[in-house]
Amino acid sequence: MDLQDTPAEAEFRRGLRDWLGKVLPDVPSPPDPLDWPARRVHDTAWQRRLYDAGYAGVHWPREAGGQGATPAEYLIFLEETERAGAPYVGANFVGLLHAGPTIAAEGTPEQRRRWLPGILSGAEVWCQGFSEPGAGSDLAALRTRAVRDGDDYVVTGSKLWTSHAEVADWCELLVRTDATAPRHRGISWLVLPMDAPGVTVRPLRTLIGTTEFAELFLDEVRVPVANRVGAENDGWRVTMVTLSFERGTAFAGEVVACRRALAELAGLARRNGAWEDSGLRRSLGVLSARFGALWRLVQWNVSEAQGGGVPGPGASVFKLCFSEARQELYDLAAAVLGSGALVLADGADGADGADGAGDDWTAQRLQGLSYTIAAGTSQIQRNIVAQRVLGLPKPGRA
Amino acid sequence: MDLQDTPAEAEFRRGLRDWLGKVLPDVPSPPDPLDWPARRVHDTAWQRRLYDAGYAGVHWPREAGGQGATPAEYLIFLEETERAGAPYVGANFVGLLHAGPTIAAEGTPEQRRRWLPGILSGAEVWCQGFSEPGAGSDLAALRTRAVRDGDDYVVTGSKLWTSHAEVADWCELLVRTDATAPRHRGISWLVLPMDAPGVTVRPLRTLIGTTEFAELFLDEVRVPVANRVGAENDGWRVTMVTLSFERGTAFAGEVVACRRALAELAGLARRNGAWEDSGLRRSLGVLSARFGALWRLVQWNVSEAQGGGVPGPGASVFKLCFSEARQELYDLAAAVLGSGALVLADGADGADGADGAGDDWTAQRLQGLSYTIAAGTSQIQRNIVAQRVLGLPKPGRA
Amino acid sequence: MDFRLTDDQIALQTGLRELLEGRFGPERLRAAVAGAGSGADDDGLPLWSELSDAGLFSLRKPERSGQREGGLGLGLAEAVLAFEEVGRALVPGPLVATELATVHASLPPHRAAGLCRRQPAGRGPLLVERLPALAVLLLPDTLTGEVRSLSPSALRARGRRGVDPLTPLWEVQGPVPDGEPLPGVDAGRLWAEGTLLTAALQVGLAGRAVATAVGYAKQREQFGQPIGAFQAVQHLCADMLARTEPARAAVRAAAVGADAGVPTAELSVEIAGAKLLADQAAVRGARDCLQVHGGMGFTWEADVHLLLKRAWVYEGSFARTPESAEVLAEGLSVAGLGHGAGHGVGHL
Amino acid sequence: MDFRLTDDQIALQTGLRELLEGRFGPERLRAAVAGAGSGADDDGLPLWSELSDAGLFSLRKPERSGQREGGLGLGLAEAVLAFEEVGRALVPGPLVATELATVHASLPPHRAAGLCRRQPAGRGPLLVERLPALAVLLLPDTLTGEVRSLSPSALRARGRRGVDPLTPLWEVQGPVPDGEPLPGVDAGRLWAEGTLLTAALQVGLAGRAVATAVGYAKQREQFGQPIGAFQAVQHLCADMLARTEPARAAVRAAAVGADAGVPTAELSVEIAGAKLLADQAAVRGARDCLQVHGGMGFTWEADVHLLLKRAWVYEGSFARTPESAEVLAEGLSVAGLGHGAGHGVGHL
Repeated sequence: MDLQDTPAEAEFRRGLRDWLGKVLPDVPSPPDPLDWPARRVHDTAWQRRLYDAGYAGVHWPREAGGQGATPAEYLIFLEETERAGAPYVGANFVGLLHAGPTIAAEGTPEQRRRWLPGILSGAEVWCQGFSEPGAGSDLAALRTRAVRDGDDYVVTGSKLWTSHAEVADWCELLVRTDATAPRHRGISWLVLPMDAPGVTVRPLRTLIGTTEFAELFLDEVRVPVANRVGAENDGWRVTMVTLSFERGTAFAGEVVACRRALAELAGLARRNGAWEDSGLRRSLGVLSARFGALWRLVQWNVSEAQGGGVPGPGASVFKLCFSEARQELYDLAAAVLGSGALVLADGADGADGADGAGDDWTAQRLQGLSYTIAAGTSQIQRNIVAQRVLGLPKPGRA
Repeated sequence: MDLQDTPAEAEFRRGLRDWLGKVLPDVPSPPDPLDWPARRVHDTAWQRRLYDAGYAGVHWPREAGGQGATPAEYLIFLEETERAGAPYVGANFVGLLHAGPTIAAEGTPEQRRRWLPGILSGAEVWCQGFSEPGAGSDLAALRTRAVRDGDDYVVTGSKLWTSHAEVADWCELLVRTDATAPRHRGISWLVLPMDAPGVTVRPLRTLIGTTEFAELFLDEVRVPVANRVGAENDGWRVTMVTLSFERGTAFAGEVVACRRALAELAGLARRNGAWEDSGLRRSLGVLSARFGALWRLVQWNVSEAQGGGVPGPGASVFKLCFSEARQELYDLAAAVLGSGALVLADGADGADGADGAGDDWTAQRLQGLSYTIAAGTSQIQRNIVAQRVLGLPKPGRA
Repeated sequence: MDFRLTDDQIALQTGLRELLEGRFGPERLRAAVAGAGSGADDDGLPLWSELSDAGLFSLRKPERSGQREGGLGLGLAEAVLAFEEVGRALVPGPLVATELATVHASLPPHRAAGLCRRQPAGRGPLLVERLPALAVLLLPDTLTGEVRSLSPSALRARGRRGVDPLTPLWEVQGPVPDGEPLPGVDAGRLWAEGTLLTAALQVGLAGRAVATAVGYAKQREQFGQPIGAFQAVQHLCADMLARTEPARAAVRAAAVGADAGVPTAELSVEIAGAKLLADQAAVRGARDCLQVHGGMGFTWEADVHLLLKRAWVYEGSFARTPESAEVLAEGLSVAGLGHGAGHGVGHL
Repeated sequence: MDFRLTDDQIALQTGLRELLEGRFGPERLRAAVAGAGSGADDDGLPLWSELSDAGLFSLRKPERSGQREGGLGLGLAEAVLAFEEVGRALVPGPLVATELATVHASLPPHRAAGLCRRQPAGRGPLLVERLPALAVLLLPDTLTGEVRSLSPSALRARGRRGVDPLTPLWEVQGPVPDGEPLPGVDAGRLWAEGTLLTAALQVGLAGRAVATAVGYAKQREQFGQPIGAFQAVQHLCADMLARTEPARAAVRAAAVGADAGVPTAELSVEIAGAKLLADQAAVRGARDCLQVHGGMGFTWEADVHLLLKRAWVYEGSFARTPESAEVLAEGLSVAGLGHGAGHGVGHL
């Protein structure tokens, strides 16, 4: 057990820190969250800077155009960029963390040449078309239909929770290509050009009041068969393969962000007197223990992944704990803020100067409600832990 | 909505209080909990006093020898006896609260004449033979077999969690009389004489270290067919009928006891300084709110039962909340006691004089662990609330 | 003792529920949300005249035959039943302050009132709901026991974006003027009644959260069966109910006790318990309702978020959890508790 | 960074686990419980010589070739792995104090030591585990930083019935004599190490609770299927694991940090977090394990109660939750936390 950087890791960290220190002062402040074109420009410009500096696709294999870094180095990348306050991956999320790795692993050489460079350089933006109104936790229930017609699939259906759809060039799309096969066996993985006729994007307003996601309506959209990654009806496996790319790093940056937020909250509590409430103060302490342990769990999972093994106690244990801790953090923030928890920050940039409102704790609290739902509800995570990690039997037919 | 006594209720309360004030000073202190014969004597002597004073079977119908009191009056009985520190129903529990009401409702005139007077006067003690090693939450899985042979059943099997078995005269016994029928339809309800040949009682030691319960082994025990209450194979319904006799009063006295314990704990915390810890102090306050509300829930359930309706939000909601609140009460006691929570009181009577040990909070904490398990686990209670109260569908065959 | 509703109480409850289902159903609710923040409706008070005419605010006012200002002469028991219903319907507005001002400060029909208590530094901004729409502002001082009334125009305040779209908030800036004394009104009593009525709103809201979650769980299918058939969802719903019903019993019992003249010390403990439990039932219930809805609960259209946001608002209105817990703790050490069944059980 | 165990660490872990499975399996455990309280074994220390010979107490002692008193020269990282195993095996005895006395006070092999810190009034009686069996008692004073040693016979104490049958307790009566100074030993460091080793015991115990619950849930059938097929039971077990593994990571990381010379302020925060999480994982895990066992868990024979009772004992040993939470809260306001990723993440 060793938690210190190896010489190579220390070198990587030093280089990255130096570079961040140099470039971050020049990075423009983030645009209005409702201005989608501006957000695309901002996010892809940052990706371009990473690309030019040799930090694009840190964790991608070299043969896919990435840096071939170890999981531990990628963790250092996530940690240092978050600590330094570098822009979030934003509009490049799906391309860099999901669609790209999938194409790198399962695509043909031609598909890799066509799509990977655009993702790495920030030239092209991707979105994800997986969930459907009737297929949430039960993704394999998806019904968007793709019917072969010559060299094309004709795709009809609708998708939900498609982030950055308004400004995406491409969509990684799961479709049903065989309606008669068992649920998991009739699915294919396609690359949908977002400008194809028949694609309609409708912004989806969340409880935060903003439109971070969209609905996608597909009405007889023609997608070339050449855009299928992996074999026909093998899309479920293709999707699952991609998840292994995370190698224990999912939400790692967010743990760093939560620890910073917790320290800020403690400062706020000291200033406004809430610190005198021993119950509240100790709750902050307990949460500090939990986020500290979650960071250690990340390091453990990453170490196991680096060694080629199963990632430590597993991504599901981590996701379960992290989601709840993050929600509690912002519930605790509400207790510290008192009546300030009932208002949102005034400015569009989330800053109105007053202590405890400038960082918009309330908006973060609302945002946090999605953590026990998105990317597998906590109920689903517990099923996975119980059945796959602990080996308990699947529910039967009693 | 009226929470005040009616004139009749007030009169009943006054009479009961006066009587308790007169007789309680003469009641001997409770015997060593391990001395079973002494416990039987103590408990049945108290029942005899109630009987002589006209308080035996307060809630039983008059035609069964009871007092025919309303549920509200029975609630007053439970409240006042608990407040006054009267002896617990103890060894008379099964007879008075379960077997007796069953016989009163489902027995023949002869069966009622044979068994009810002995229960009311304290002359005879009953125990319950329902649960089995393989039939706990799933009681209908019971396998103790009764085979008809002339005018007898020949009974073989084993039972668990039989309280007061060491000193009981009779046992209300559930047996399987038809192994081929659907689970719930092959069960019969028998009265087993505990002195019958083939009955073996083995004390069962609990985690408290005492033997409050026993295992019952039945080896070809002959039970007269005349001892069957209700029709053959109709025992499941007979058992369920009895539960309706509670009419919202189950655990009512225990809520009163918990409120007293909580007040004592607050006093203890004030004396030992734990009160200065605002988190602990407020937790005591929150628990006070919960027990207060539970008492109101009892009143609600009893009122609905009295009106002939379904008992309020239901016994399962109450049981769920009460079990958890009682466990939290004694966990909180441990926090107040500090290292005192790691020792048990010295004397057999649970008193060693020192503050915070004399009442044996630790033993009560251990005892409380059974509350989310016995009489239907909290998991089963939630199933019942979800399916029977809220109408959610039974789990299917996905 | 008979804790069941009387026939009159049932009639009041069902009458109001039917009125609200007709006048403030899902579409009207959505329209109100859509209008909020646009400026159009910020000063308006949805449903105010109907509720005023239906007697919601004057339930507890003494009857005065033939006069328009007369009330129904009912008690807090009836008031909490009515407030459960408006809470369930998610009716917005300064409902509680308006009721208090109608009963204690002769607020005329169809008008709205606000309430504002100075709070210790560091407990966040001093916020008033729908300030421009108010006819009067009540200022209870629970230390001196005095209540004062103030014209809202005398306050300097700026509009804030409230977390609940139907609860627009104004932040008071600078000192609060003294206002005029309201003789004969006790600040402690006013605060206690407001706390209890807010608890009733929460209980109604918590009940709606249970019903909404259960309704969705019966209809939404995943993995080939309604999600309500999964034990995890069943247990979430069961726990929601198991928090709501004790809170409901506590709220109603406190109201009955108040009407029966239970002593102030005992009553304030009962009301603190009712509010604390109602807040927990509503906030956690709304959270769990959202969880049962999964992704759908995270959408603006699904209304589920309105439950949670409103529950947060009520949680922050009148006595909050830490304050209530202290009152309850203090109540545990009232003289006489050491022996006997103790406080609260006694009032029978 | 490589947080995985080294081959040597794996060998240490599996070796000790196998030793304990052989020497302190279910039957030996039950025999020890049966013997306890009978007077026969109260002064005895089950397995003490074997554990001493296996090097449990001298793991961290410097090597001294050819001498009987030499240790293995390993670090806290190895010690916490070993203590996870003895915690898992439910080995009784003053394990932590004996380790500390072996490392810091030259306690000879096969002997046992106790530890006793004066506590504030009102926190309950001053208890010492297995007092008559101890060779020495360490008295750390975390205010002055001084550690003193005392002969157990100098204490006036009376036996108490401990809640854990395998942790017999003596209550100190009257003042604690001063004892002899132990030069060169820092009380804060001793307390921190003891806290961390106790946390390791809890993590081992929590892991056993998960395994025991899962094992029972796979085998026990009700309603026609193993109870482990019910989502309610599955989720109980999943949450048990989800509390245990972060605690395990925290304990091991703190030990690694201590070996790597992390500064005291940072280390004490890490250790406080490790103990707090390990206590929660063990106590709640043992509770949930009992719940999974249903009625069987309530029997003396089922051993499940031993997990819970021991978890309570460890929870009360060295830093308790309120103390740890305060240390953690204080750590949140250490200078430099306002900007950057903050404390603890930094030590990479």
